[in-house]
Formats: sequence, C-alpha cells, structure tokens
Amino acid sequence: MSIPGAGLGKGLAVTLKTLVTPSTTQQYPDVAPELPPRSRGVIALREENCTVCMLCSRECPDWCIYIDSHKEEVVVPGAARPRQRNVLDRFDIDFSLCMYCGICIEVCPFDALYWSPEFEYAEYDIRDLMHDKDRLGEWMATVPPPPPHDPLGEPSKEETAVAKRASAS
Amino acid sequence: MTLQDVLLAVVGLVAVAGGVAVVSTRQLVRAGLWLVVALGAVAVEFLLLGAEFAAWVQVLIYVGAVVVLLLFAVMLTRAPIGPSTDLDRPALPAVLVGAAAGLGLAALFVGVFGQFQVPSPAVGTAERIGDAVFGDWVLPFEVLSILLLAALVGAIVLSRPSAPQETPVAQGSSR
Amino acid sequence: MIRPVIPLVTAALLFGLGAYGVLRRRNAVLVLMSVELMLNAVNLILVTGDTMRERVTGQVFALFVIVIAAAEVGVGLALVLRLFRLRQDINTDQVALDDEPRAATPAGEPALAGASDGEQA
Amino acid sequence: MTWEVVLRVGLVAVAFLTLPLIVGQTEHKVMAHMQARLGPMYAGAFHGWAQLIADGVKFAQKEDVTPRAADGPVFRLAPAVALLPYLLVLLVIPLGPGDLVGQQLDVGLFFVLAVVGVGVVAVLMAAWASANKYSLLGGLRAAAQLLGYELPFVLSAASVAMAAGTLSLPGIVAAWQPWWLLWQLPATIVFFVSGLAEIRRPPFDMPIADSELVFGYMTEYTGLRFAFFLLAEYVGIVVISSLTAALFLGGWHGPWAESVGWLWMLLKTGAVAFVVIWLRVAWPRLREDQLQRLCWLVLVPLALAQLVLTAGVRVALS
Repeated sequence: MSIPGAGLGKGLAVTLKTLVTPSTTQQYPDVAPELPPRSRGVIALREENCTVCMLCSRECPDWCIYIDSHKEEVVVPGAARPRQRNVLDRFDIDFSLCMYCGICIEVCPFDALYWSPEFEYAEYDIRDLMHDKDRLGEWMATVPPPPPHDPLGEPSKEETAVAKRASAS
Repeated sequence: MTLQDVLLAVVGLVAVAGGVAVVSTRQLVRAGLWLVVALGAVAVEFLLLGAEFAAWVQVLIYVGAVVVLLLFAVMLTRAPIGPSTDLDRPALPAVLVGAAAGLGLAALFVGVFGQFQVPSPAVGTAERIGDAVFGDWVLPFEVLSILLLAALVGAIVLSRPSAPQETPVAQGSSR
Repeated sequence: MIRPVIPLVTAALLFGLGAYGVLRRRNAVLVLMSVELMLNAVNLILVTGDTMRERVTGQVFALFVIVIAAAEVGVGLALVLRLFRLRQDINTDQVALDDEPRAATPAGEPALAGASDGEQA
Repeated sequence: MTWEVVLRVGLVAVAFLTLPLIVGQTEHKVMAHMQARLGPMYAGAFHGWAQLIADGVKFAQKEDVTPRAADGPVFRLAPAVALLPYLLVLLVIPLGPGDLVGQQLDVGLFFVLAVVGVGVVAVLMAAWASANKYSLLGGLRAAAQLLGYELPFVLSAASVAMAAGTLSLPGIVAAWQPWWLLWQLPATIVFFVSGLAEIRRPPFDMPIADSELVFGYMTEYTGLRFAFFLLAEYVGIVVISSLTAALFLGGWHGPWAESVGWLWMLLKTGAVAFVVIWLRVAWPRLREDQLQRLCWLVLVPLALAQLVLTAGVRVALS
C-alpha cells in the first residue's frame, strides 16, 4: 500500500539532500584530475623494442596503426653470413581512429607499446592527431613504472625458471 | 479641450483604427490581433472615463479569454499565413449599412452632446459596482449565471465528437 | 472636465465598423469578431452614459454584456468548430441548411461499387 | 510629486531588471547542486555570479533570424508582448507597509489577474507567426493550458480577496493575519500550482516540451528575441512568487515589520521562487491529458470549495 504522491515527496527529498551534500566536481583545467592508476591516456612506443612483427597493426580493430620498414643487413663479427634485421621507418597511430582498447599493447610480444596516463593532446586539426614514432617515443617518459609484484602472489615465470636451473646445476 | 479630452480622442482614434483593420485585413489571424488593439483601446477609454473595474474586466474577459478563443478557433480551422482570397462578400450593402449606422449615430451624438461637458469622474468604483450588482441587479445577475451555465453545457455538447449511435455498430469497430 | 461626445463618437464609429464587418465578411470567425466590435461600442456608450449621469448602472450593464459576450463566443466557436469538422470550411455562404453533411455520402459509395462489380461478374 | 512617480517607476524598473537575473542565477546554482554539479563557476570569478550577464552579451551578439515563411511583424512583436504584462504587474505589488508600492491601485488584484492573462496572446502570436507546426502545437497547448488554469488562478485569488474584503493588494496584505495560513491553505496551493502553470514552468511546461515539440512556440526565435522570452519566464517566476507571498504568506508581515517589512517580503518571495526551482529539478513533466485533468477535476473544485469556506467564515465572523 503506497500513499499517492509519495513519489513526488521522495523526489523533493532526494534533490534537497543532494543540494546540501557537497558536490565532488573537480574543476578540471584549474585542478589536475586524480586519475586512477594505469589509466589509458595515450599509447607510448619504445622504438628499440619493436621488431616490426606487425602484430599490433594486424590486431588493431580499427586499423589505426601504420607501419613501414625496410630490411638491413647487419654483419655480425664471427658469424658465417650477415644477419637480416628489420628497421622501423614509420610507426604512426591515428588517435582520431583509436578506440583505446589496448589490444596492441596486449599483443606486443616485445614490450614496445605502453599505456601512458597523459590525455591532454587534443588538437585543432584532426590530422594532427596522427602521432608519428618520435611523438609516440616522447610519451615514454610519462609511462609510470610497472606495479610491484604482489608479495603474496606466485613468483614470476622467469624467477621459477632461474630457481629451477640453479637447483638442477 | 482638457488633457483628458485629448487622451480620449487619441485612444478613440486607436480603437477606430484597430476596428478598421479588423474588418478590412485579409489575414485571418491579424484580424484577431487587431481586435486586441481595438478592445484594449476601449479598455483604456473605460479607464479614462473612470470605470476602472469595467476596464480590467474588459481586459480579463475580452483580451484574456474571448480573443484567445477566437485566435484558437482561427488556428484550428487552418488559417494560412498571408492573405486569404475569399474572405469578403460584395462591399456595397455592407458599406451602406455600416456607414449609415456609424456616421448616423456619430452625427446624432455630435448634434445632441456636441458642447456638453461633465466633471472628470472619480476613480475607485469597484465598491459602488459591487453594491449595485448585488443590490438592485441581483436577480439579473443570478439569471446571468444560469445563462452562463447553459452556454457552457451547450458548448460542450456541440464540440463533442459525434455520439457513437450515429454510426452503425458494424462500422463502429474501426475506432 | 471632459467632453462625452468624444467616446460617444468613437463608439458610433466602432458600431458602424462592426455592422460593416458582419455584412461584409464571409468567414464565420471574422463575423464573430465584428459582433464583438459592436458589443464593445455599446459598452462604451453605457460607460460614457454613467460618466455623464454619475451613476454605475451603465457599468453594471456593461459587465452583463461582457459576460453574455463571453458565453456567446463560447457557443459560437463551438458551432464554428463543429461546422469545420463536418465540412472542412467555415465560409458562411456555403452553409446549405437543408442537405445532409458531406461526410455521410462516401459511406454509400463502396456498396454501389460492390453491386456493379457483382453484375459484371 | 512628479519626480516621486519617476522615482517609483525607476525603482520598479530596477527590480524588473535585477530580480529575474537573481532568480535565474539562483536557478543555475541550485539546479546544479541538486544534480551534484557545481554550475557556472567562471564568469565573474566568484562562483560564476556574472553568468547571466555573459549570457546576455552572447544573446545580443547572435544573428536575429526571422524565418522566410514567418509572418514578420507579428513574429517580431511577440517577445515584447510577452514581457510587457509582467512589467506592469510588478508596478502594483506591495513591497512593504504603508505606500511602499509602485502604484496604489484600488482594484490592484483584478489588474494583476487581467494583465497576467494577456501573456497568452503573445504565446499565440509567437506560435502562429513562426510558420512551424511544432511551434503551433506548442502554442495551442499553451493556450489551452492558460485558459484552463486561469480559472483556479482567479478563483483562489478571489478567495483571499473575499477574506480581506478588498481588491487592493496593499489592503489585502494589511488585512492578513497569521491564522490565514491555515484557513487559506487550499487556496494557497491552488494559486501556486495554477500560477506555475500560468508561467509554463516545469512540471507544467508541455507547451515547450523539448522532447516532443523541439522548443514549442520559441523554436524559431534567436538572439535577443529569444532572450526576451527567457526573461519573461524569469520575471514570471518573480511575479508569481511575489504574488503568492503577498496574497497568502502575509507579504511584509513579520517581526519588526515597520522597519524591515520589505526584507520579509523579499525573503518570502525568494523562498517561493526557490520552491519553483526545486519543483523543476525534482518532478517530471505532466502529460497533456494529466494537465487538463488536474486543472478541471482537482484545482477548480478545490478553489470553489475554498470560496464557499471563505464566504462561510466571513459571514460567521461578521
């Protein structure tokens, strides 16, 4: 059994309560926002880790990563013949297309891509949202250090491998 | 000519000009708006003549309700923006009757009251009108209320959609 | 001091305009507007008469007239809207008083068409 | 004598220009905080106090568009017609005891009711002249709403006039007694609700229901003319709040009324205006049939019953 008009009173009560509750709005340009750790702001590139395996570009759902490269012969002293090595010419991410899914970062086998929490890179021209590899490299400075391991968690694969090798020898 | 005379004449001119526009404009809604001007000017005449209460009743009932109803009806009957073509009948008989009534009455009034002057009326007549309505005129007042009720009922009956029994039962299912 | 002849002449002219409008206009709503003009002219004369005789009887009558005008407009507009709903037109010249509303005729047509089809088949 | 009239009219004009802005700013801030926001914070440095001035500058800069199919003169005139009645009403609302009122008027209450009713003409003008079917629908809704709610509005005001035995607004306030709060409570509610409907504020804003009719009769307006309509809405809040305060909440009555009566009047007006804003935030819009049902089946009978009660008490007391 509900009293007719009780909902109206409830609406008034809720709004009045919200009125006297301090609001938690952050005045953004004046006050820096408190971002949660590991927020997804922009994607940074560590160029020397990239082997041009193209996994990121292929897995990208909206095809916003553009990669060009050429092969170079590297003469390794003592080796029978020169090795071939991929050299990155172009690594562009079009942030006007990117949907911040992070799949490229997940799939990168050599830890060349990282999330950076920086988000203030809006532009007046949409074409300026295409970040080349130098720009992506600059973001590396803003990438936070990886979180420490959970002291109660399982040890990492590398650690167990080292321990196993040591015990075997 | 006193100041009040001048004001009366100017407001009277506005009223007549509004009236001319009401009966001559070819745009339906504009006619209603000119009627607001004419009736408003008449209300101001009432004010100048000391009939304050009647003036505000005029504004409340005429401008606030009657004209709005008229405009409402004009819009509901799909008045176009811009002039309509077939609003008028032949002018001659209307001009004859209108001019005869208007100018004849005007000439009569000028002839009888031409130089007549009366003292400026005192304002604040609501109490006296109340006494008059509920004293001498209370019976007509009550009759009037019955008339209003009858008009209300009549308007409702007229504007309701057709009664269901007018259409045969078999076709009535389409609603 | 005021000259009552000024509002009286105004009222006379308004009345003339109203009479002209009632006879001249075809549109029912415009006719109603012209009637309002005439009623207002009468009210103006009543109120002016009050001022001349320093009484309020005329104003009482003016109030009565205003109330009756409101009732009249209510019923009049109900009639006009009813007319418009029946005929899609509120031209007073085209109101034939003796025939059935046009909306009734299409109901008969399908029956006739059906009958002629039956004869052909 | 003459310059006293000028002074009074000047003061009313100042009130006309400042009070709506204060109400508008309060609405910005109160609505924001009720929705857990902050509202304007930048214009004028301190909590965005100059937001509405900035809005005014913005409106003045915008292009004044009249649609090609519109009925130009009527279209351009409508905002002024919407604004004027409220300005006139402010002239006769008593601010404090004695003659602290723009203009003493023997039938002030009647004047107010008559002039407020004129606003509907402006709505119809704007709606029809816009040559836009949504505008016209909004205007017809507004006309039906205003005609309907005029009745409880006038009837509830008549109740308090009957109780006070005068039609003059200062006279009604002077005759007011604290126990009228209880006795005239139904009339207070009816007057306030139908007043809300008269100025088309939520939850009675079907004429400008933006989810159905774009913006009703204001759809085609831009720039200063649109600002005029908005200003009319906020002056309307001031008028309805101050009328409710003066007629039913005792106006300038309160402790030390002789010296600070005007402050009491302003405070009561502000409180009612706050409720107007509060209702906008808390309640959803009524449906068109609910609106008419509320008017004819609830408010009108209530107002009539209140009239009978008032008459009975008056006769019993005399």
